[in-house]
Amino acid sequence: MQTEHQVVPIRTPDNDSDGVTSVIRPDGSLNPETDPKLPLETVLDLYRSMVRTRVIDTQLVRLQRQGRIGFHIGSLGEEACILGSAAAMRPNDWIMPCYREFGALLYRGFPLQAYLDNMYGNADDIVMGRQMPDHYTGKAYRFGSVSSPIGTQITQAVGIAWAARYKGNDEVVSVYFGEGATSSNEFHTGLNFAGVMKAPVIFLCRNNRWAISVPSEKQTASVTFAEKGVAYGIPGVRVDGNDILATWKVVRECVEKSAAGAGPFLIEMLTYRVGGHSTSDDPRAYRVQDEVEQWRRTDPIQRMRTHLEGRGAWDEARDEAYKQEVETELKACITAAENKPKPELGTMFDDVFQHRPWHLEEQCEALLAGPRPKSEH
Amino acid sequence: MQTEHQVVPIRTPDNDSDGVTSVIRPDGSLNPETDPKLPLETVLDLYRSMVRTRVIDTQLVRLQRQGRIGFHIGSLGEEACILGSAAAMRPNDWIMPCYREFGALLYRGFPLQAYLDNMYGNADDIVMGRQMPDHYTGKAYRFGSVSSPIGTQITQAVGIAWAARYKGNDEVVSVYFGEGATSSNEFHTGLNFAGVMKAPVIFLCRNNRWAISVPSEKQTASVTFAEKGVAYGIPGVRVDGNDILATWKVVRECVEKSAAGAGPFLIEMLTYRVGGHSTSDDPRAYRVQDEVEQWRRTDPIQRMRTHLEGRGAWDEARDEAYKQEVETELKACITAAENKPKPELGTMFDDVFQHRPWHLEEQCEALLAGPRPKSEH
Amino acid sequence: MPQMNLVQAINSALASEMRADPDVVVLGEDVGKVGGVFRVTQGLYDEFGEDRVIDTPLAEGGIIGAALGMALYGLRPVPEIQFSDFIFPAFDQIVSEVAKYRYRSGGEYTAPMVIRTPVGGGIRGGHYHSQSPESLFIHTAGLKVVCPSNPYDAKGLLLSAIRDDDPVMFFEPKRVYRAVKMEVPEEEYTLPIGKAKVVREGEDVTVIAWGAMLFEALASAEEIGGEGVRAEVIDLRTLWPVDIDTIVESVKKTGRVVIVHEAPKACGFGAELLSMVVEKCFVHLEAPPVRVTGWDTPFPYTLEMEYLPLQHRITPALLETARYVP
Amino acid sequence: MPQMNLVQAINSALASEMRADPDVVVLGEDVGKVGGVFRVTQGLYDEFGEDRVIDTPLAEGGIIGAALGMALYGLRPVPEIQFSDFIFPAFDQIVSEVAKYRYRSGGEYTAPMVIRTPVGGGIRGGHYHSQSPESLFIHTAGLKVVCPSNPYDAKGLLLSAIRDDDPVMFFEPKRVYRAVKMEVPEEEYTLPIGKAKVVREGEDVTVIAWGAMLFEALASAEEIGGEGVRAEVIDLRTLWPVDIDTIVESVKKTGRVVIVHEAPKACGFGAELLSMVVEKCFVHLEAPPVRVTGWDTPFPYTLEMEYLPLQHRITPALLETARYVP
Ligand SMILES: Cc1ncc(C[n+]2csc(CCOP(=O)(O)OP(=O)(O)O)c2C)c(N)n1
Ligand SMILES: Cc1ncc(C[n+]2csc(CCOP(=O)(O)OP(=O)(O)O)c2C)c(N)n1
Ligand SMILES: [Mg+2]
Ligand SMILES: [Mg+2]
Repeated sequence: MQTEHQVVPIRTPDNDSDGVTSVIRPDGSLNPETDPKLPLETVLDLYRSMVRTRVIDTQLVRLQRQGRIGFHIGSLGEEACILGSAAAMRPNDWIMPCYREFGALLYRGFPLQAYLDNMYGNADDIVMGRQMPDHYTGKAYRFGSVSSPIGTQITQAVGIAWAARYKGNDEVVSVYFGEGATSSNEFHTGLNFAGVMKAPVIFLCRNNRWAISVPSEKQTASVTFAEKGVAYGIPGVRVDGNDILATWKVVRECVEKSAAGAGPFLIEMLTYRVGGHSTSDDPRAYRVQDEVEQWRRTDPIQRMRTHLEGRGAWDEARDEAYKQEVETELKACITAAENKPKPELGTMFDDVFQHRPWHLEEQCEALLAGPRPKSEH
Repeated sequence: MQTEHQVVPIRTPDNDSDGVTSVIRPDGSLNPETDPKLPLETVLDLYRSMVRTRVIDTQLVRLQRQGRIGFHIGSLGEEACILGSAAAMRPNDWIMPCYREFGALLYRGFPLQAYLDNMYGNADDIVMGRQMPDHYTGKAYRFGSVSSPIGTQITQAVGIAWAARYKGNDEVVSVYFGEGATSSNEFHTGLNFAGVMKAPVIFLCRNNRWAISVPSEKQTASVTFAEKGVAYGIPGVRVDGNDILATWKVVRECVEKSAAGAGPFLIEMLTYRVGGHSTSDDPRAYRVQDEVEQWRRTDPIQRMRTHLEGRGAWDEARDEAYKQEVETELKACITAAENKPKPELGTMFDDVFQHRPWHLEEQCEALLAGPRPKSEH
Repeated sequence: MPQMNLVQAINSALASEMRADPDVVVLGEDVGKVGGVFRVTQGLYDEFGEDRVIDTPLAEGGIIGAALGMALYGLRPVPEIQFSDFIFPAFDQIVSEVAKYRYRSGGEYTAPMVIRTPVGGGIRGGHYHSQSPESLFIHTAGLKVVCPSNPYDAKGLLLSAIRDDDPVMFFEPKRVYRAVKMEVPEEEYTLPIGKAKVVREGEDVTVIAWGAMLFEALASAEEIGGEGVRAEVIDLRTLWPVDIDTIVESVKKTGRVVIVHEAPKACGFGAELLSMVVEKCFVHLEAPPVRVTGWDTPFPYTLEMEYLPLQHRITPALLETARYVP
Repeated sequence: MPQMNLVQAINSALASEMRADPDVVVLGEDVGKVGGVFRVTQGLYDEFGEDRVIDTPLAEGGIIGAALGMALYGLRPVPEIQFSDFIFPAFDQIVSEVAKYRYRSGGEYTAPMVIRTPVGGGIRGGHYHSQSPESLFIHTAGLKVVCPSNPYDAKGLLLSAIRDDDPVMFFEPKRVYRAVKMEVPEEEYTLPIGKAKVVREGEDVTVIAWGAMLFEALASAEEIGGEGVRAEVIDLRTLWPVDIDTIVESVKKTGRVVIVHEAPKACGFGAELLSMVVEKCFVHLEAPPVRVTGWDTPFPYTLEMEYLPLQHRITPALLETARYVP
């Protein structure tokens, strides 16, 4: 007997049909069957969060090009799946990030200044300039620490969820990763452990079609990423990740079920990485512009705006004003971040352990005694 | 949308129905629909290979209890799935072992004396006493080197298969592992790579229900192990692994398809580890005897014998004679193995690299210069 | 006071801390129902249930990754890796995540956990049931590394390790799991991490060892005592951060030092110890420091007693070092 | 003769060997169409096709495991790990399998492969794009470890490594990927693995370095030349098996040695080098050997120039060592 599985071809929101939940139609109207029927203020809030994220993303790329920050890894085109899923998590739920989810962190209330300080790795940086830009953390916001190695957050999320349930707390954990990360050891182990432990984890796979230069069809021979859940007894769900209302709805449903004891869910959010992998990458070397253009037509912000304008709830003037507001706030944060000093030298030796052992004391003294390096870089 | 998959409950050959191929019926007759219709001499050969394996297994456990060998990890009850699959591989095909497949190696013609020398780790041991017992190798038999770390052979098998195809050779690679190993990093990566590369690999999962003390239902929440193929676009097949004819048939079909370009297959062979995990383990500490007894009733050797006797092709006298033959051969090998010296001291420093570098020359000289240890162990 | 071997002392530490602190959980392969392949967790499953003594699927990366999640949440997991040779599927989680989580989150998160794992050779384990990978973890900033040699130390150090807010690698010398019995209090007590112990005093030469090799070093010290050479024996107990004061004090006294470990020589912890001794005691050294270690080969099966740095190899090294004249 | 930087020289070595030997294949993440994130494999995909330049899924364990299978079959794979910081998911395959396959199969099988991977800091890479894990592999018996500092050596050593019947870790100092251009023959040539190079002669103090730090050591040597101190600079090139003769000869001459590396100090390769120097040159040492290394912390971002053992830290160490009076 061959194990059978439903074949669901990868779809763009353009050719969406069964199997991939979406809400916002091309004309901006909502599919009443899937519409989560959020209050208008919430819908506006979701929209603004995407706009804010994009304004920041755009500015950070510019700063990197100008040599003012070292690096940025952004979410251009992926705002809906990131913000929609983040918004669908309840306040007590946890978010374990990959590296493109600064929008989710800000959505949870993390101060923009703190984010900028992290981008500059200055003395006020929450991680004291120890990590690269975009490697933030936000424990107060129930948000994990960004790590570069692919996939490691996935098993950790399972442990957090297990611990929360063990302590009797009604908390669900969501964990982000790209479709490339489904090939990692930790994806396999994380989903397998979650399945066995019935841990309340929402596995959020941002299928943005690319892992740096590797297209998703070279990543795996499975037809979809959602169906990988079968291997772990975990339901796999596919959603139009460029549709923030659909993402919100699907994620929230899974969160509620998971909180009620249904165990983990794997959600494949179909989206597209419109920009380069990071500021270090030029995607023209490996993909055709046509593909990018096709996806630009399903731009998550434009889709939502079409909807809101159709409802009479938004217009060009309001859009401009809002962007202006974000830009002003952002500029102030950038200026402040740029004027802050570097972290103090001695901080390099803190937090390796709770208390500095003798060898780090010794090394710290040696460093402080100088001499100083000739160049900053 | 929830990805759907067929639910196939784990079955024993007792309650076998659709989804799990079997051939030999309880009364010893063959199911004509699945019978591979092998020539009688081949069927007898398969039967004898199982008997031989069991005689050896039984004797090795005894030797370990007597303190004459250090360790044995056997195949009691799993003979059909090991021998049936090994026999189904074509001569040019490769076998990458787990650690219970000495029967497969002997089936390929590896001398029994060489196997015993490995069990004793003596001077004639093919691996020069470097590895534990049951960590044999057989390149001349297109058989890989046994390793203790779980799962590592799986990705290697994919590389071998890829290389063979790259060189234009019609060779398929089979790789054995337990159902516990499906949780390993290497299972995931191996199947994913094989799926993407369309490598001619037959993944042979011996589902013997236990990973030391951990039952298969604590290993994963998937309903079957075969369905894990879905995650990699690899067809998953289930076979009654206590039925050597069924195993032969299913494996051979997959080998032929794979050789013809169909890519990899995952075969779940349903069987049962009747003995302890190894001579170091006492399973009474974690499982009930009832379960063992239930499985003993489907003993692969007895089933085959019932069939052969029904055909008039075998009887008690022939059985005794054959066992006697194996035992005689075995005893001679044991005596010979026990009388061989230990490997020479200097061999410890060979094969770390092709040529001994200076530091190993230095260390070897130091070792040879003595002194010698007080105790052998 | 009850007599306990190493297995029983560790078991006693786990049980007493699990009774005292509901945040302590144990997880790993076969740690539950059967109580571990070495029976170190025996009885815990029955006493604390399957929620606190978790039989996991066969994936070390999952064991450590899940344990890290639990630690981030505030629990104090004690994952077991069945043999330290099988720690490598979890290596990424340990060196990239566990070791760095506190640092990289600016101290927001902590990763308190004790990774227990049997270590060392001499049990006919061949390549993959014998290795001593401690130096890989010492090289990784952010991990404490402990290796007790006897039951009393094991219990006291394990309790300290579980209460420590930093991750601790807890290596258990399996060759002496049942070799030594000694009095170990039923009740809880702690021994400080980072403190070595001079287990034998001597003026002529210092020998530094830990784990199973401590007993070999002691035997050699006794042996050469007969020849009038007085060896001082240090049981490191904590490998990292190492108790440099005890080492320096001893070497300044003896001027001579022999370092013993099972792991291969190249880049083993002996290299670090030797280097530190040279850096801190150069003018006091009356003989070149010597390393007696496993060879730079994989760990062999039949010839394992020829591989290990046992008494027969330590004794001549001690004598030579003690009698060295430049 | 064409001028090449390190990237171009490595690319040239790969291309020329792939032309000469159809058994050489390249595999890794992003090595194909885009030619690697550092463009080291640029053009190979176009010239040799996707069967020999394989863009793999995102799994380092799969890259190395598959490469090992290819090697067992008789190919000569050259897997790339995108950053050496990401080698840890493949650690089990490397240390348990690649390193031991020849040994544990009694020499039946061999595992010839070159694991190429960029190493080192100074490119604003933070924790995970900066590390130097060489000592972990040196500690593992069965691996050769190479780290060239310049384009000429890189090409010659890479060609030797590919033809070597043993597995070779080939660490590429990414900070100097494009820093130095020099004449590199278009045609193939090899340099022996296991041979260091004295790149500057001197009588007063020896400095041992490799990779990107070689240039810092050289700069310091020049700097102190002005103060009348003559430093001898050794570029190790092969880290393991290390060229002990060159080291011993130099240290016997100078009696003083400074070892430089980026990796953390504790159990770094410097500890092994220092130990070997002490073991082999004890009576010749006129000053304690000194290590100038990365600190025992994770690799930082903003302060990375304060972390690295650059010229500003090597110079005073050299002066102090050269002028040391007991
Ligand atoms: C273990 C590991 N290997 C390689 C890398 C280098 N790398 C960084 S991001 C990336 C691609 C990730 O793709 P995907 O998971 O799809 O996430 P996306 O960037 O598309 O959001 C790679 C290969 C890494 N960070 N970690
Ligand atoms: C990486 C690793 N972890 C743990 C072990 C210890 N161990 C040896 S066999 C085994 C169970 C394997 O179960 P399974 O894969 O089902 O194979 P079976 O023994 O049942 O044939 C375990 C946990 C190991 N050898 N390697
Ligand atoms: Mg992606
Ligand atoms: Mg099993």
